[in-house]
Amino acid sequence: MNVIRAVGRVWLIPVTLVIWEIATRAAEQPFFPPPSATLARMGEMWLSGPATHLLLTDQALDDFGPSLARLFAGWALAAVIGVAAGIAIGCSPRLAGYLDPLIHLGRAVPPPLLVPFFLALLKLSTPAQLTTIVFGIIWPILLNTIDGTRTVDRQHLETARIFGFTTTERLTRVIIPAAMPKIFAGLRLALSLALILLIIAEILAGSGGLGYRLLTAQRTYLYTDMWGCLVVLGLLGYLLNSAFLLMERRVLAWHRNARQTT
Amino acid sequence: MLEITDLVHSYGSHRVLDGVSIRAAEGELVCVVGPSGCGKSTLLRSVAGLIRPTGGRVLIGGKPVDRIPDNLAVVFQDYSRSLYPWMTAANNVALPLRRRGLDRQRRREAAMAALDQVGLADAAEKYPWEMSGGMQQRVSIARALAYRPSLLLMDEPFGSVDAQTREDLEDLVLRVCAHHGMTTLLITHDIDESVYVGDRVVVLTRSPARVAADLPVGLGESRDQIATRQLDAFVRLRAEVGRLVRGGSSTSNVLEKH
Amino acid sequence: MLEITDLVHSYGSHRVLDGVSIRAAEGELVCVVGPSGCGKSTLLRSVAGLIRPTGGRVLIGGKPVDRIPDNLAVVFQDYSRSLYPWMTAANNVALPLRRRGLDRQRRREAAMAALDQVGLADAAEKYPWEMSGGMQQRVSIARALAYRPSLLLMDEPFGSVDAQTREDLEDLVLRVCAHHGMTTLLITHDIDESVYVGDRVVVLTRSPARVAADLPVGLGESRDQIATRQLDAFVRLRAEVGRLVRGGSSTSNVLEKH
Amino acid sequence: GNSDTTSSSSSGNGLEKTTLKVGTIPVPDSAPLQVAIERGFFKAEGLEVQPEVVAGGAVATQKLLGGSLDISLGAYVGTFLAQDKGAGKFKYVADSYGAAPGAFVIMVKKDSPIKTVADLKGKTIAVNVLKSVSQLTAEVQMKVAGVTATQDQFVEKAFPDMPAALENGQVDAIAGVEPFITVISKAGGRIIVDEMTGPTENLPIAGWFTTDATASKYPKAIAAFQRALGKAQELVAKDRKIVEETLPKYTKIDAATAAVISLGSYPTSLSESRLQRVADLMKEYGYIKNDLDVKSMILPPPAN
Amino acid sequence: MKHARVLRGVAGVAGFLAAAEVVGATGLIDDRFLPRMSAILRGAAELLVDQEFLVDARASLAAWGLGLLLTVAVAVPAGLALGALPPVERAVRPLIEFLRPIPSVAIIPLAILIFADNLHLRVAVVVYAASWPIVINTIYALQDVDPLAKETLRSFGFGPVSVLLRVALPSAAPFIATGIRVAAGTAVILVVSAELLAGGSEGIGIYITEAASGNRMDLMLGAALWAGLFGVLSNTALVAVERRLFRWHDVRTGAAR
Ligand SMILES: Nc1ncnc2c1ncn2[C@@H]1O[C@H](COP(=O)(O)OP(=O)(O)OP(=O)(O)O)[C@@H](O)[C@H]1O
Ligand SMILES: Nc1ncnc2c1ncn2[C@@H]1O[C@H](COP(=O)(O)OP(=O)(O)OP(=O)(O)O)[C@@H](O)[C@H]1O
Ligand SMILES: [Mg+2]
Ligand SMILES: [Mg+2]
Repeated sequence: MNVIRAVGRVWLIPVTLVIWEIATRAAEQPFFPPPSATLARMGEMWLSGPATHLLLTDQALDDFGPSLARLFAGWALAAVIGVAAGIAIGCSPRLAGYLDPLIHLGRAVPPPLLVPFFLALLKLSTPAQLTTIVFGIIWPILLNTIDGTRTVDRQHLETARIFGFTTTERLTRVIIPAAMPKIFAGLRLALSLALILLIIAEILAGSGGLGYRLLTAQRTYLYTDMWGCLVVLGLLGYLLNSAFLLMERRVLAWHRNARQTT
Repeated sequence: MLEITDLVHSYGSHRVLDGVSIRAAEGELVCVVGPSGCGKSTLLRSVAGLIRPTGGRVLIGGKPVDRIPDNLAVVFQDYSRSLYPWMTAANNVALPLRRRGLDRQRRREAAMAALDQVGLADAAEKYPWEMSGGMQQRVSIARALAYRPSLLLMDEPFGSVDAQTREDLEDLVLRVCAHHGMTTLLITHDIDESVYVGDRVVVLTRSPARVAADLPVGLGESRDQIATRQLDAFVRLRAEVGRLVRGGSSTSNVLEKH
Repeated sequence: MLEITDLVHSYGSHRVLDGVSIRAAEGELVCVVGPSGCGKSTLLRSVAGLIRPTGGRVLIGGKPVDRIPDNLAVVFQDYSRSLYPWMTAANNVALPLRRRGLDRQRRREAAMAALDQVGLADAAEKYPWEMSGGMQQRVSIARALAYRPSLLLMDEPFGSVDAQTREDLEDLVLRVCAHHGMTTLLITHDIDESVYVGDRVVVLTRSPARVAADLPVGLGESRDQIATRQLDAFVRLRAEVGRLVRGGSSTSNVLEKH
Repeated sequence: GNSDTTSSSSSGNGLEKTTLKVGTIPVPDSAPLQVAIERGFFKAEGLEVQPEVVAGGAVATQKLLGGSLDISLGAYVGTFLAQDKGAGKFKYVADSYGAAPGAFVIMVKKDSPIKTVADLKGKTIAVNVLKSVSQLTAEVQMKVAGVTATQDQFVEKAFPDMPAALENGQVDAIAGVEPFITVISKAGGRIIVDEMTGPTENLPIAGWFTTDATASKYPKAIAAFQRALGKAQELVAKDRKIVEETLPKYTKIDAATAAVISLGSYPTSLSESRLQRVADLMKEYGYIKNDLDVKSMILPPPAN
Repeated sequence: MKHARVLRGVAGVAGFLAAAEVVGATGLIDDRFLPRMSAILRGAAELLVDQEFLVDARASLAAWGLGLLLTVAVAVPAGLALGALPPVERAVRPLIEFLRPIPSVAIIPLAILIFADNLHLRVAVVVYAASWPIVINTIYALQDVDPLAKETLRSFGFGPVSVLLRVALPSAAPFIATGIRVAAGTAVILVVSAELLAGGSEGIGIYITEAASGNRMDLMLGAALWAGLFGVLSNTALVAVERRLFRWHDVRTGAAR
């Protein structure tokens, strides 16, 4: 039973890989190396290190360590700011009135064009990179939180008002739990976006990290290296997402149960 | 304590309340009956400050209701939407008690006691979606009673429970309201219930609602499910209310449209 | 037509139905009464094929229920959640009629007729959130009746309407069911109602539910709100059911646990 | 002018393709193309040239391979790199731009402790594209000054971001071109070295290139392109004024700036030996592993 | 009411612009390297009469509109399918989660090889990247549909597809719409990014590339401002549509738009 479940979850991966392998071998396009070559190159780049480092090469540590730290910092920051601001805006139509156009202005400006601003304002590159990440990923969190906050069941809110809940109680006991599923959708979107923005930020900052590696691979036409970076990104995305879903399952247990049919 | 004067409310151009006046003294339990869709819930929402009526006045303790009054509890008609699905029954009941300045332990005790009173001692740790309709309704009654408001508004609070439970709950509400001197407005469709529970019964007309009759019950203080219901006065009053609800005019003429 | 045999259902380890057997002949109207939280809604959901019971069997027209049976209509206890807020009352009623292969015009006519029958001719273009609780409940009754199912399941369908409307609706259901030969399972908390409406009354015990009694009503075909309720047989049966619901054992002993 | 009259006569000369999509970069390098379009040289050959902006050489190679461009401007360093790595097979059909004094320089900010090229050791240097001619020549200059450049001291920054990055201390030096040299100079920035001196003097920078496949498929159209562009190239090479007039039309460099900025040279022939210098430098500095046969990458203009 | 909203919005934007100007004026940002807000605004105004920019803007708009339409057409059904069929969602999830974090800088070179036409390329990039918010929001919205609403229709004998289209989709629609609004913003960014990265003959991104070559920061950021304004307008339009379609949703909730 469990085996069947597990197979049901992963069968698509080998199938895709095999098709991709066949297609790329047939096409012989240098830009599309076969996955086998990509994997071999990845092993060389990142997994041929000493056993003491879990086989990770120095390069792997260089590439992933700072990147992951930036990623989590950026995502966490965006989550805190996005959820807080989203709730504030969702609760106050007045505040929403002031900020709405700014928000939609901000989220339609391509982040790379704003980087000069961040750089000019923040000088140091790590805060500037974090700002880039936060600025790039905060929008789904913000908009989903606003939506979630605005659309709490009216009777839930009325009950809270009747019993004279304080603002904090209203927030923590009613609005946040009710908006949680939507907030989580935003956080999940933002997690993958964070990876993307991390790459962009690293490219723009021109320092180390996976993004920098991707860029140099592109600049030197090392397509296998580039694909290796993409695969790592994809794997990271998958892992982060799986961890996220695990957390979500815990936090939203009530919700899943309340919404179960049969 | 509660003075509703000439209350008028329209949803858009659709007039729902057309000059309703009801008075409730401190500690009085007033039942409101009336045809479905006549505007009872609208009346209750106006008193609770949840909607701003188009016209007329609601005073609570002499003060006009311009926001949600203090010390108020409401049992909504749509009870299932007023419980928080992310909290157990006990927590749903305990949450408002923070207002009462009780610590966690005391809140929990009070919640358990209230749940016990409505016969849900076993279900304290259940979530709303693990409960039957009647159980959810009882949780919301327990929440209101545990809160010990000075003004209690109930919108068909016993609609989803069986006859036995209903009687128990009627007696419970009578007891708790009397003991704590709560002023209560109770909307019901059950004519027997209105006469059994109420100090006064207000009958509303078909939409747009006006007060068809405001009848004092006057069956004395103590009530008993069997004995009271067999009293002549009870049977007569019940018939009278029944006739009024069906659209006839009052024979007793007492207090109508004061 | 409907055969429920030894139905058992547990939510997790919590046993709710403990071997319930109910039979309903073609065109029969069976009322189910029982304490709040005993498992009536669970029973209804099993018959509707919405949950897969832990044990026992439900046969409809001789066929086991393994998915939602054809030609079924349900009035849910939580009627407000079962109406679609993005549709007017008329559209809510008309929607299921698509299954009947009616064209738009005919659907609309059937919906209007059904709404008229439940006294909502004026509210056809209202959205559910523009209607009172009782009105919403009536829309969902209208929807079920307009569908003309061969099996009709109703879970406390008249809980939110006033006495007069309730009586009208009882008579409506009796008329429509008889006219179209619908087999009906009606869950109610009103003991009078169960005796007045039912061909048989099934009383369930406190949780876990078993059948405490299965009483044939036998008041003849025609019912009248005033006359029937004054019949001796009615009063006796009502008292009997009342006693059973309160937990006593049956005196008549007829048909109990067949 | 008279181009209209000639166009009809030559349109029937059997071109395989009369519309060419040509990638350009809005920099002085592509001035001749603009001139050729404006003066109707292409039309005279029966060609319609549709210019398309590309962000850089890497994109140009992709677009050539993907078929959305027929010919593109491309820096030699980038294209040689692509060819060496097997990304595709390319052919240059015309030279476009070469180094000239003052057009490619390394700059630092006013109060920078960096005084000479040797001081650049271990310092971060911004280049517009990694592994580009800027970086290559910077490495060459550093080697001349006796220090070795490392890969990680180069970071990629778009030209417009360079002035701020330099000022903020994100980078210690930048390898710039006009008009950014002027901007930085105005802010007090200093030029450390002209990248195009010594071993890199007069180094070819960019030319027009296509893929082998396109070149063999449309030989006549390419030849026509070469002829038309060649005419413009000759004009431009002789008269800087023409460039100054043309620049504001396809870039956002205004006339005033155009008049003062340092420009490169516009070579009129595609010289194998000159290009070989680029390939050799790339080999020397490890950009490419193999000896590159530059000859095979050149499609000389028809002797006309 | 509506006027008050517009006024507040204008006040908010004005406040921001003023603050940005002050930051420039006080020298917190060196205006030699970054133009002041007033200069950017002047640049933005200049663009309005710049025929070339108007052509570019129209091209970007077309790519955006087409891209967003196609995105909705692809992502909503995909989200519905994934949300309605958990086993399929589980099977596809690794692939989706693998693809989601691939950045546009990597996607665009790929797309260049596949799509020769610049419009197709931009549309494809938009569809790829802007689909995710719609897909994810649709999946979450479907999880949030009241089971009783679905059971009601099922009990009347409607099949899963009918239930999906007649109950689940309308219930989920408001949150899907929010996803579409997120996607609309993402799409603006992607159109411009694709133009910046892949080039082309017309588009706001092309204009920015050209402006960059002349170090016209004011024009670059002015163009970016127009892209942003474009986001504001599209959002306003979408909200107006939502308000009409989802009145039923707003009255049931505390929504005060
Ligand atoms: N989803 C669920 N998960 C766990 N327990 C449940 C669930 N649904 C119902 N129950 C439990 O099953 C029992 C029977 O519930 P059911 O809704 O069938 O009662 P009922 O007879 O319809 O009551 P009422 O008259 O109050 O509506 C209750 O004790 C309830 O707590
Ligand atoms: N939000 C609303 N918008 C428009 N009309 C409404 C709204 N709410 C209620 N109404 C209308 O107002 C009238 C009174 O509704 P109300 O809910 O007060 O009735 P009620 O007396 O509580 O009925 P019931 O006994 O059925 O609950 C009804 O006709 C209803 O259609
Ligand atoms: Mg009501
Ligand atoms: Mg029930």
